[in-house]
Amino acid sequence: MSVLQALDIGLAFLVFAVAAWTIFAPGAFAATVGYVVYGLLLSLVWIRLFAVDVALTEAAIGSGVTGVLLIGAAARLRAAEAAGSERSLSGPSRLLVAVLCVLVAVALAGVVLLLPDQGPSLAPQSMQHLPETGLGNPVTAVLIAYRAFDTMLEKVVLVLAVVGVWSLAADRYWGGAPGEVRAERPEPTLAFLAQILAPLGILVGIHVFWVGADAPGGAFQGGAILAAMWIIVMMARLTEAPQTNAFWLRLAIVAGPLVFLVAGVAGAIFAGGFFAYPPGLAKPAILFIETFMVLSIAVILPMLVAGPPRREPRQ
Amino acid sequence: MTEFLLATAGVILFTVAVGLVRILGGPGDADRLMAAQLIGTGGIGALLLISAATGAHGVEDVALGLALLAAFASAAFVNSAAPAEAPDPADGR
Amino acid sequence: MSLVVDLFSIVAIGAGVFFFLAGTVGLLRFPDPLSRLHALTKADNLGLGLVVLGLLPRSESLLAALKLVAIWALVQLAGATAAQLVGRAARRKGTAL
Amino acid sequence: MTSATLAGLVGAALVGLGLYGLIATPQPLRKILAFNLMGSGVFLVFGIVARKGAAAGLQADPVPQSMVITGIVVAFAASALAVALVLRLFEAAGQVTLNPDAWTKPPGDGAQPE
Repeated sequence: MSVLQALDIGLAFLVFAVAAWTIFAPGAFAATVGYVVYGLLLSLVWIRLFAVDVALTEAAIGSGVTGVLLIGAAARLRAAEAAGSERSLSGPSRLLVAVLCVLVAVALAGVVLLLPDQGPSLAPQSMQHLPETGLGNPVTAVLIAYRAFDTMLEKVVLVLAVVGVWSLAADRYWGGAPGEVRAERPEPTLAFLAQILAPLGILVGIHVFWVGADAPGGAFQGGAILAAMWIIVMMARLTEAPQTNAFWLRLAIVAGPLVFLVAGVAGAIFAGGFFAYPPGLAKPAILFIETFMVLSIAVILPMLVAGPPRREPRQ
Repeated sequence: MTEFLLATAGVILFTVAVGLVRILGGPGDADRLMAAQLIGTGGIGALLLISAATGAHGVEDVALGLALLAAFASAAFVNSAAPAEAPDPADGR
Repeated sequence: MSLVVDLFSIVAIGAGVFFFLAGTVGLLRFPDPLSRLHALTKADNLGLGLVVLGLLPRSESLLAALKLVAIWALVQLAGATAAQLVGRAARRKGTAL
Repeated sequence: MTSATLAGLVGAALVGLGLYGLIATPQPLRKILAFNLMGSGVFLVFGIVARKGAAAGLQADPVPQSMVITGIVVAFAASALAVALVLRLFEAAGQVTLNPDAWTKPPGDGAQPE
C-alpha cells in the first residue's frame, strides 16, 4: 500500500467520522460545528478527485458562507432546543430506519464498485470545442457555454430563494433592512478583522473570477468570496444591511439572470441558436455575462444569510 | 520526496483528527469552535502538502479561499451569542 | 541544488509537523478553554508557517509563492482574531473564571 | 482500490448517514444538516463519475463537475430558505418542534386536551 493510498483511507475515515458526529452529536450547536469541519474536509476530498473547481466552490460556499448561516441559526435556536418538546423515535422504529439506511448505502456502494473503470465521458467533446469559446478552463466552458441554460436557471433559483426569504418578513417590516447577521453590539476585534480581511478578500474574489477563464475558479467561486466579504463587513457593523426595497439592491439581484437571459435571446437572433455566442465574440460575451453573475451572487448570498427584513423601512 | 510530503500531510491530518476528538466533545461551545479553527489551520497545511505532492493545479486558490474564511465560524458565533444586556467586564464599558 | 532544496523542505516541514503535534498535545493536556485556545492558535499557526516555508522553494512561480505567504498571513490573522473572539466569549460565560 | 472508488464509497456511506439523520433526528435544524450531508454524498458519488470519465488529457470529466458546482449553490439556496423558515417559526411561535402534541396545547393553559 502506497503512502497516498494510506492517506486517502485516513481521509475517508475522518470524513465519515465527522459526518457521523454531525448526525449523532448531543446538541445542535455541536452538530453544526461538526458540519463546518466536514465542509472543509470535503474540499480536501475534491482535491484528491482532481476537481479543483468543485473544491473551491465547496471551500467558499459549503464551508464558509454555510457556516455563518448554520452557526448563527444554531446559536439562536438554543432556547428552542432547551425547551425539549421534541419527540424522538422509539427504539424499534429507530432500528428499522437504521437498517433501511444501511441498505440504501450498501446498494449505492455496490453501484460505485460496479462502475466501469473508464466510464462514458463528455471530456473529449468539451475539449474539442473549447477553442471556439476562447476559454481555457473546460468547467467554466460547460457552465457558461455548453450548459448555459442550466446555469441561468440556477441563478433564477437563487433569486427565488431571496424572494422566499424576504417573504417571511412580518408585514410591517416589508421593504426594511434584514438584521440577522448584525451583532447586538459592535465587537472591536471583529471590526479589526473585517477591515483587514475585506480589501484582501475582494482582491482574491476578483482574482478567482478572472483566472476562472483559464484555470480553476470562475463566477460562482469569485462571487461567493466577495459575498463572504460583504457578510463579514455587515457582521462587524462596519456597514448596515441595505433596505430590501432599495432599487439598486433588487437590480443587482436580478442583473445576473437577466443579462444571461438577454444574451441567450440575442444568441437566438444573431448567432443562430438560443444561448449561442457569435463566433469570435464568444469570450467577450462570456466575460460580460459572468461579470453580472458575479455581481448577483455577491449580493444574493449575503441577503440569504441576512434573513428576512426585521426593521421597518425608512421612507 | 513525494512520499515525504504525503506522509507529513497524513501526520497533520492525524493530529487534527486527535484534536477533533478532544474538542468537538466540548465541554463548552468555545472548545467546539476551536475545532473549526483547528481544521482550518491543519486542513490548509494538509491541502498544500497534498497538492505539492500530487501536482494538482490551482490549489493555492482553494487554500487562499479557506484562509480568508477561517475565522467566519468564530465570528458568526460571537455575533449571535453575545447577550445585549451584559457588557463584558473586561471591556471597561 | 535540488538536494539542498529537498533538505530544506524536509527540515522546515518536519519542524512544522512538530508544532502541529505540540498544538494537539496542548489541546489534549491543558485544563481550561483559554489555555487550549492558546495552544491551538499559537502552535498550529507556527506549524503552518513552517510548512509554507518548506513549500516555498518548490512553488511553480513567484505568484504561487506569494500566494503561499498570503495564505499563512491570512491564517495568522484568522487565528489571532478567532482566539480573541472565542476567548472573550468563553470568559463572558464564566467557564474560564 | 483507487482513491476515486474510495471517495465514492464514502459518498454512499454519507447518503446513508444523511438519510438516517433526516428521518431519525427530531429537530428541524438538524434535519437540514442531515439533508445537506445526504446531498454532499450524492455529489461525491457523482464526483467519481467525473473522475472515471477522465479523458482528452483532463483529470476529470468537466460536465459532472459543473453540475456538482451548480448543485452546491442550489443546495445552499435551499438550506438558507429552510433556515429562514425555521428561525421565523421560532420567532413567531417560540418553538420549532415537529412534535404535533406540542402545538395542540391551548395557549396560556398547560392542560393537555385528549
